Amino acid sequence: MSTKITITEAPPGEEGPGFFATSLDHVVGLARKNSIWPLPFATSCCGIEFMSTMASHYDLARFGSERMSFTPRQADLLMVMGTIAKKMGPVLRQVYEQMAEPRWVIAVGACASSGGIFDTYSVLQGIDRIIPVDVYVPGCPPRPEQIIDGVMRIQDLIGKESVRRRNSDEYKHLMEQYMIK
Amino acid sequence: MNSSSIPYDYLPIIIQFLVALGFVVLVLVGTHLLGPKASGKRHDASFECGLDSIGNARNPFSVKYFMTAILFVLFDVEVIFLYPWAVNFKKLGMFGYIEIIIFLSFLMAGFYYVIRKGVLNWQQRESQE
Amino acid sequence: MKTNLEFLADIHNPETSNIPYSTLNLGPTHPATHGIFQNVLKMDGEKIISGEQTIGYIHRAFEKIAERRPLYQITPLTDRLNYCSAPINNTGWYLTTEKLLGLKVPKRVDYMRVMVMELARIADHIICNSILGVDTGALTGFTYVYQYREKIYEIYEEICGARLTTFMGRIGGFERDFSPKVFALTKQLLIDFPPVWREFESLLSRNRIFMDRTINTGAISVDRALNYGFTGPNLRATGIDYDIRTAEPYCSYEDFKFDVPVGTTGDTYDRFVVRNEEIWQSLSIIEQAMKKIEEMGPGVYHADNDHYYLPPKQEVYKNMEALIYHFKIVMGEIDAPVGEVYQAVEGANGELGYYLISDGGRSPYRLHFRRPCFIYYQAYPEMVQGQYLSDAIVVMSSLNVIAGELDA
Amino acid sequence: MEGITNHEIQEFLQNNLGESILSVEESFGMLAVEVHINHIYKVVSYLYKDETMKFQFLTDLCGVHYPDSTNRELGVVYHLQSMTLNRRLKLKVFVPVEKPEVPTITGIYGSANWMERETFDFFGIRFLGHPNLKRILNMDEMVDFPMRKEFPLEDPTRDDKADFQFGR
Repeated sequence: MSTKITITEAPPGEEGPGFFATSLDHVVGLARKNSIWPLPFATSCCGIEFMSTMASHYDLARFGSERMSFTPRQADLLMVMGTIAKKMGPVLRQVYEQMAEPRWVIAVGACASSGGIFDTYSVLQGIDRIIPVDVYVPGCPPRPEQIIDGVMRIQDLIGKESVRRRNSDEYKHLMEQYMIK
Repeated sequence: MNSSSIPYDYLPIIIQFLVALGFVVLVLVGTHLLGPKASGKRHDASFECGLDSIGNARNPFSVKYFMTAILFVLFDVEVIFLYPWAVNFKKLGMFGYIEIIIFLSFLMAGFYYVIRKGVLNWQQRESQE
Repeated sequence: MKTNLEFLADIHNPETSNIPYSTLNLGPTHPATHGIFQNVLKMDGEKIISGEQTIGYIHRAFEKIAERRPLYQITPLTDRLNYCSAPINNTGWYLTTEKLLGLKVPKRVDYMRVMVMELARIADHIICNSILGVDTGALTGFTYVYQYREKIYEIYEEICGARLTTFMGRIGGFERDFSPKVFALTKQLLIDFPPVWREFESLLSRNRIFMDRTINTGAISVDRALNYGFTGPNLRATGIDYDIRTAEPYCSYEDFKFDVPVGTTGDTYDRFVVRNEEIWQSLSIIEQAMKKIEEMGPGVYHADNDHYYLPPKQEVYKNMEALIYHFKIVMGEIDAPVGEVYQAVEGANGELGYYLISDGGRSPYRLHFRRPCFIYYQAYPEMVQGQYLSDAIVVMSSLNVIAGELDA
Repeated sequence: MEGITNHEIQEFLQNNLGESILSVEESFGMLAVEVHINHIYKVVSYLYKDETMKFQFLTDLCGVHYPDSTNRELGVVYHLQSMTLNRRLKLKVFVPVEKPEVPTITGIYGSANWMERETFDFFGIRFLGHPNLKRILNMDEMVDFPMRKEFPLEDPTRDDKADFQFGR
């Protein structure tokens, strides 16, 4: 077993005997980061690799994502895994819009990121055409380690995100681009 | 002087109560202020596995659901009545035992009526198509 | 004024009671559908009156892509048909092309292919049966047994480097010989897996709750199953012992001794038990295949056909023909002979057939995949009629419908 | 394997259904029989009911498009199978592309329902008498038939592979 274990360092803040003070963003970010509830939008082969990620060998639950929520209501992270056909586009968009803010999206696999090897008339060439995506995980299908790496990238994003980002006009502009009210 | 009516003896309990109440209020108000809001026509629509829901959800549903629920409440409350008896059934002795037997027999009669009436099983209405 | 009795009587005959049927949408994104297809169920309270399906939510036009690719580039498509058991699809495609080319594959390659296919069958049945357990509430079975699918992934990685969509082997054999680690890992699997699987079976097979949930739910009779084109474990659960490995032995399956498990009533419990028994048969086939390969010792692992099998790299540097063949194969300039071939393979959930029409060009003129779950999933509304909603979930999970194969 | 040989099937077809058989050839151990369009239902049901042949299992049904064979452009291929006698048979029917109509066999085989819908979805061959003939795999709003040879494969909205990217 490798003895190099990195302990995540505490966010910057004042240290004193018996207390620790830091900015609200960091505290809220720390809390959100380690309790992401994923919505596994698993459509095909990447879904089976996600089952390996959730199973006991790779165990995504170590990262705080124990509970998979199949409804968009109690989901923070939409993991789109597998090919999204054009027939599936409106369904994916509806599920994304019904998620509660703050919400993040991972496009797992080549098909979700860019249509992958299926450049055909019936496949949506990448889900960023219909919903904003935060992290792309390459691979066809990506190994469970890659999916976990994608979740860790999302955790970094969430840790550093400011509490006011969803009200900022830059985020509103992004939403207008996707016509999401 | 151990008159127990001086109010300050209850101070810890009041503080404890306030802390609990304060926590609840703080969390509710804090998340309401901190958390971003997303609302919109499609966001507030009911989740229908990704599709738009058709028709409204308020049309009448089979009475069997209601029957099952009410009967559950009834027999659950009956079990609650058993708790005080169960706690000191040794002290109550034979008197308590007979009382419970009478109480239970009334409810069992009701249960027998429900079973014979066939309210609980769904089988009766065979599918027509 | 209605007496109490008449009021209750009204409930039980629909003509008088004006309660409409409620419709429930078991929609595309639903945890119970293990894939994305939609069932709109018309229900009277809890009982299902009728169902109507919509599929095609990940239709990726495999057959259109296949018309533009040289033969060996179609294997990645076949991986993604039934992605729970990709090696079976790959080998089925190689058998089709070898039949078209009239390529004679050495015995040793056949045994290696049989070993790989049976591993894939075990992996697929592990997923199907453990998810059936999850759907009836037994989550521990899944997390416990899924570990052995990881072990099978390790064997795949040792053979071809990929875990799930394997692209295993080549037209005419394998890319390289099985390394001793493959045999070591497989032997280890044959030692570790049986007790675990026996424990999993004992967890569910005689479990009161599981039996109540699955016995005579979604039963289908023999002639209805045949009429709906059932093949594979679902057909064998109804009592017919049709298995392509015995009916039309391919890949020298006739040298192996195994029997075909058969159910009686064709309900969910029978499908579960037939798949369990098939795992035991596959384990014994793997054992026989390993013994046969070891007796033959290290030897040839591919048929020598220059037009379709890449020459070894050292040869390509040295002599001219190997370089030309290497170039032509990689650029896909080899023309396939004219002809029409239908080759069926016993996939994990049914007869997986490849109907290949070649007009002499480099890519097939028309390639049609006979996808078993596309064909037998039509029977789902009829199997579920009159049952409860909870039975509908269990029936769908026991049918092992894979979305990739459904909407190829 | 025991059971009937291709030769016996050929004979049986000649003397029982002679007039509706246009041509018979054998490839890779399986007979391919071309059937006249108006007799397809008769042939399939005859084979289904017949005791000696017992072709009672529809393995597969798919469409084929031959754009350059005049008024035989669209074909439908039926794979039948007799499980008891372990023998396979392939029936073919060809229709012109202007009038792509083939009688449905869902009456005999329930499994033909979706396969015919898929063939309609891909090739536009209308199956007369099909209970619910509409698209099954593609979007319902799709107008033309994707598996025909002239239909492009690539997704039109994608421009990263367009010619101007490569200076053409």
